[in-house]
Amino acid sequence: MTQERLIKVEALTRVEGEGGLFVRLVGDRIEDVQLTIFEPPRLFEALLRGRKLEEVPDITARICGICPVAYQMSSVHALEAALGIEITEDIRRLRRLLYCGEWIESHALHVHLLHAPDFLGYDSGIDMAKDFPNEVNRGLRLKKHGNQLLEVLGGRAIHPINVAVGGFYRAPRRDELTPLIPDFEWGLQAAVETTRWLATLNFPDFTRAYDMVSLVHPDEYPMNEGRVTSTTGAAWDVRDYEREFHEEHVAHSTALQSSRGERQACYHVGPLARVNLNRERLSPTARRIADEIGFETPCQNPFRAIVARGMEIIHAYEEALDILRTYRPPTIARIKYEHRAGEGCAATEAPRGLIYHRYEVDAAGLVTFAKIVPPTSQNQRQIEDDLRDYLPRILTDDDVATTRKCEQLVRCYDPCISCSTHFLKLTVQRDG
Amino acid sequence: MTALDLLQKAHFASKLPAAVLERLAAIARVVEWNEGALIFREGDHRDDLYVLSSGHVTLEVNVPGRGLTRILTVRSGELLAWSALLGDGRMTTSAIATEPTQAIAISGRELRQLCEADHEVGYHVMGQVASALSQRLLATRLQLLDLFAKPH
Amino acid sequence: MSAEPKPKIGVFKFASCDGCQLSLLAAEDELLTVAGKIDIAYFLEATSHIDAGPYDIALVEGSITTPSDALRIRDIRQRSKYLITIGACATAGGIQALRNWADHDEFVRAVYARPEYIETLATSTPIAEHVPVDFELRGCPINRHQLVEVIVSLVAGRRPKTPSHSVCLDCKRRGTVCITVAQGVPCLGPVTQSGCGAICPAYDRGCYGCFGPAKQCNTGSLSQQLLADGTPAPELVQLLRNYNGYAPEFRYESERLAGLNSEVIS
Amino acid sequence: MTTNKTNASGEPGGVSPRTMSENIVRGLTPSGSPAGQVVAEPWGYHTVRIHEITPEVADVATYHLGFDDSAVAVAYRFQPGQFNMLYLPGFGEVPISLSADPRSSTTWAHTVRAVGNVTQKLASSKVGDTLGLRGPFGSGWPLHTAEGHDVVIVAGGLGIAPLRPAIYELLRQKNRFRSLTLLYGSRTPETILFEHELPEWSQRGMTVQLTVDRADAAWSGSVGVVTLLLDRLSLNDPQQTSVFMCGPEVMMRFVGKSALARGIPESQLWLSMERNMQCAIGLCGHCQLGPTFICKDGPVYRHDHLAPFLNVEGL
Amino acid sequence: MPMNSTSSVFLARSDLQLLIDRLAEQGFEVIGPTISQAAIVYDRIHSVSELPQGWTDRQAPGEYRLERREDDQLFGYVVGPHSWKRYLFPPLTTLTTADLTTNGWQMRAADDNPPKYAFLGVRACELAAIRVQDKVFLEGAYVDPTYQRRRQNAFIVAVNCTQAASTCFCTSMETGPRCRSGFDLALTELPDGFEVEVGTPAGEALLLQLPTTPIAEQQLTDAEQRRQQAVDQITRKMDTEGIRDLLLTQLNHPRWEEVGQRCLSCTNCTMVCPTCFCSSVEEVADLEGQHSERERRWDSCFNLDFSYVSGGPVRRDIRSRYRQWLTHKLASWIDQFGSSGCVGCGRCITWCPVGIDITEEVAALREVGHDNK
Repeated sequence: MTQERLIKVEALTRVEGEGGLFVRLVGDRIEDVQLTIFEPPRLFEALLRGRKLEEVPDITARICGICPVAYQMSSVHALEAALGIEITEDIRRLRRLLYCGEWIESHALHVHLLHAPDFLGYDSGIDMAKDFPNEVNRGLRLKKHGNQLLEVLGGRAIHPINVAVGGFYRAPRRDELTPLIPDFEWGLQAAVETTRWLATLNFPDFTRAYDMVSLVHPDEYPMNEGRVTSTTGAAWDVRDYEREFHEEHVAHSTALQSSRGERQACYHVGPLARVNLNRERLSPTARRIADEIGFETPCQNPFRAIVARGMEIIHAYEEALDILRTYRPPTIARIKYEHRAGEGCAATEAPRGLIYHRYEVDAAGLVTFAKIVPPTSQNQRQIEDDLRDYLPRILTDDDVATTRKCEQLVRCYDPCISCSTHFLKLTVQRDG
Repeated sequence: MTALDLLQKAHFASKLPAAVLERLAAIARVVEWNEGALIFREGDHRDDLYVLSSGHVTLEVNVPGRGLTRILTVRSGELLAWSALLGDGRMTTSAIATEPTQAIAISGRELRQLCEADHEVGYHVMGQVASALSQRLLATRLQLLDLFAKPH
Repeated sequence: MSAEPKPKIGVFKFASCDGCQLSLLAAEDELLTVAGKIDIAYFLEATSHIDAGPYDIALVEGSITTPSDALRIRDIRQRSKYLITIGACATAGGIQALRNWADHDEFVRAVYARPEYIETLATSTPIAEHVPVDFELRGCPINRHQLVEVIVSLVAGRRPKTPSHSVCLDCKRRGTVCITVAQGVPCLGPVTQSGCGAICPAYDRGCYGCFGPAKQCNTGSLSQQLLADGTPAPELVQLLRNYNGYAPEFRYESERLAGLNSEVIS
Repeated sequence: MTTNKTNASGEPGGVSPRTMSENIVRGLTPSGSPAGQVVAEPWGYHTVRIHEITPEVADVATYHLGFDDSAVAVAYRFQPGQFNMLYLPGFGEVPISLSADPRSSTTWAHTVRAVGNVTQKLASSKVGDTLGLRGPFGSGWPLHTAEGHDVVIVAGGLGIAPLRPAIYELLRQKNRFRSLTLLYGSRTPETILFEHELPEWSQRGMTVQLTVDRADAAWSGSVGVVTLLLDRLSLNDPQQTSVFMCGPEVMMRFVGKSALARGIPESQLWLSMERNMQCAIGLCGHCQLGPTFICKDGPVYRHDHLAPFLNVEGL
Repeated sequence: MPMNSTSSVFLARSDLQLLIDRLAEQGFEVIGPTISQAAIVYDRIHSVSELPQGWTDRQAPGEYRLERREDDQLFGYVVGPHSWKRYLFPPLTTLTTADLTTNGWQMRAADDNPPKYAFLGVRACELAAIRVQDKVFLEGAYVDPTYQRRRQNAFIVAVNCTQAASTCFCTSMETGPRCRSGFDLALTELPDGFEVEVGTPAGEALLLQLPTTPIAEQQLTDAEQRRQQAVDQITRKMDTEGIRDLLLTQLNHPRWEEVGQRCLSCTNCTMVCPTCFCSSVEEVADLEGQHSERERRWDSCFNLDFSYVSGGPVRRDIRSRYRQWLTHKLASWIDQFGSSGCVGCGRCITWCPVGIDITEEVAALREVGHDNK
């Protein structure tokens, strides 16, 4: 008789937010894989209704303490679309600069403190620091730079206060930004070192035929805009996002799960998708290092996402330096606008991947509808699918070892569970 | 010394007119207790009230769970067992002489009669009792405030 | 080096964004030093090492929004010597406490296609409404320097101290011009507790109360003034009802204003 | 050279009547010079070392501090009633009265109750540990104003600590005063400070009366608040009586009332106040009471100078 | 030593930059009025172009607005949210440092090498405020070294007001609007330049380096008229007759309760006040317990914790804290420092978010027992 066997990770660690993993096996056959998310729902889409649209970037930032800028950027672009606001090039550059800060901060944290310990056999980055003091200290310094940039430009690193619909409440003075340049010059070199080091890690031999999705912009590495593009070659205008990508509510999760197309297939968003789709638009140094370490694209090994993150840190530093060096405070920090009823959507690239927002606002400037699709919900089904494929290859009788390996795979996606619990159903429920 | 002599010296009686003092002395007598003597027990019925002329009396209350707790000491010149005059004669504390103690004892019943019969006397006596009690009330309040307790 | 056992610290999360516990990892300069003074016994976001306690210090982030969390916090309390709540969710219910004034079932229906999968309470409440709390660290998010100060204080055997005065004092210390007086922008600074560094007015916007009510704040007088200056009551209600909206001083005033408003309308 | 601590008139160097009278005038004229040793650099700390710790009662201990710098040690003087700022780096600073003989030469006693961060840290310190000290600050007890008088000292709780140097000085100069009485109230018999010294003080001619607020049957002494002791005290001549008091503010308020009711002139009542003190030099504003800063104009005040402000709530 | 105005000279507007340049050459850091955050603030300046040319300030209780002037005056405003105290008595000062050595804790005064400040545009009420703080920090039993180091090198270029704000009441406090002493140089702005008066030898020495010309009679008259215009515009009054005794005997006046209902206890009045000097000293320690600093920060008697003693705060309600501030400023200050703590600049009125007006409160307190029912 075949024994049923359960592998449970009660609480996934070194990820943002709280979730678990549940695998049911009968013999060697995998019956069920669930990425369970028990993060309590916070009902953001509901509580946004009736709020002033100016509050949206502040409120949505609170969805996630680790990538608040992604929420702020997506929401302001979506609202600007609804209000018909055209931002200036200056504001656009400052927004990219802010996003650079978040990418550096978020990637540096993930790479050094959350994921590298998996490859090197530690419980935490803090434990790892005993044997890898240079790497961890370098990572902390990189992370600090990201935070410093967020603090100068955003007012603070977590839940920045300077992001406004139409631009910024106040553009930083030159003397506030330029002192960052020496640190960023150091950081660019440090990020190169980090990436070289990451490339030496021991990656499990595991590749899949992913459908990877990210924004693609003809002139730049994607952050705030672009067409939603798949490695299959398909591409959509952001306004068509909801026609292609769907969400569904499953019992084991307080997050909604996304899927693509009529087949309801899973897909993969994040740094690996971005690098695969935009390699030639990485900054020169990032491209050079990619070549140097022999990073081949398309890369279909999820474990190598950590290297993609390294390259994105380099890119963010290099782009930030470019903006910092040439910075002149814009004459207009915030575009003036009138309230009007409307609808708008936008997608940007959070550190963890594509994030989509759509809002409806009324003539009084109040939000009447909000839909937010963060990256982790889009990856959730892909993660389960990966596990189904990966488990048979690593399965032994040692449950502890098995779960560790499963967790390592889950962490490749840097899942942000706090983010993933704010999904909106597809049809609007409105009273009256 | 006679009760009158002693009364004249007592702080309690210091403001009473001579005529009133004499009326009081007429119903007073001198009593004495040895060190350690139980003068009365909490809950006892007593008719006498006392003005201490020498010595030292400690008032105690039985606090369940904490045992006998000393709440006040009464010294010469001060009033003891005022319940005999104002209350129903039931003692609210126990009183123990902690040294050889002498007092002027006045029958509460007779004193009440005297006060009723002669409002002049009553006015003066009650004034003094009220003054003594207000001082004791204030002291009690300060005690309740627990001024020397460790602040938090 | 003394061989004294290091205090065991657990970091726990309830309904929240992770930002406050992230503040510990965001204290890059201090992280490894602090980590050297303590035994991180439970901190899911940072380490796979899990120690079931008991803990000397529990740092609790997030508000109570589900029946199971209401039980879990009691369990953590029992296993912890010193329980500190960190952040507006834990100290005041957080932004999700907006549901406390709404039709909760309707909220859930609005967000989830299958509300029957969702088990939540109708309210989001601060930790202190469920268990005794030894120290509250305010902020949305908390200030990482204050967090380090609290941890280091406890390890060193001092009572942590955080200032309770208004944001205005910090604005003046840093030389920021009052945005309400000079520009007529509504600002909660006069009634909001210091701790953020008075950043919003320095970025040309009004304070929106991330650190909750200052000690003995006079919310009623401020809203009278803002009303008189032309801020409509519904806007004031929303200004008060955000990340610390359920903190008593803000809650009572927003409810008073909401009452005024409905009287005006009817 | 122990002789140079007594000047030709037999007065201790730091407490000559002249200095003290200046000090009293200064009570309301802030332009006067600070009492006792002038502190040149108000933020200048001296390193002091704990030479000895005397546990007194629960949570209270006396720390005998000596200066590391011998020149400072020789020069240091204080007046009974003055205080020092004790600084424990990393924890903060607290004002603590000097609590032993002003003519001591090697160590300086501070009797401290562990209640806050700094004092609790001090309570866990050991002999040999160092801390910072600046001082002395504030006004002292103007003992010379009581010459020829019956001197009554009223102390409540820890309030006896700043009075103790005065007691030493009074006993030393006993002949200058008609009589010396100490009325000392404590919370319980267990919290009576300096209990072992009381018999000696009695023996040297001071009438010592103790009372406690609460006691069990093992206590045969007086029970009741310290104001009752003053109410009962028989006074030779109220006009020739001086009172020095220190204790909780409420206690002093009622001691003052009682003394006035007994006919003691208000100008002969002295009290030592407590407020939040941070700079100790009248520049931070924390310890203001009415028109005075307690750190600089006090802590010792003549009763009538403060009386209008003692009865106003929240001043 | 103040000199009389007959010795005044004329400095052309186009030469004002030279004044700034000479000061800079002598090693001064020039602090002057400039526009920032919708107000005229005091900040480091290098050039006349940074001055608020053609701007003025309209002030009322709880309200301040920058407005365009019809002319291009450089000093055509009154006073803003900053006062010079932020330079003489900085909001944050490290007083001492402590290091744990093998020989125990060693403390020393923190390094403090402040720049030499030159203040440009100091008004009469502000000169008075500096005099008040001099008394507090320099003339008492103890000298504050931080203030002293900054004050003794400061060079003061005063500017006479030619207009007043609705919140001004310096005439009641006898502190202005005319600058009479306490400056090195004093300017009165004319359409094409300045009447310059000399206050000290240092001022005179500087003036000798500038291309001044003798002043014409008409210019003197014009300057006087402009100064008189400021006097005429002051409408707000505070009756200071017997104010010390009045306030210290009205400690239980019902008005305290009433103003306590309005006061936000937010500390703004004390922070903008050019004479308020309260501070807290806090401990800033490193994580290793090896190094620690005593840091002084501006504080305010409006904070609940300000009066904290073991057991709790002494001033437990806003009423008592407002009373503390007002009675100190206007009454007990006189006992302590021999003058009022108020110079009539009106900042506390303008910058109170709910517009509490100190002159109105004093007037109400004069109505003894107006509401003793």
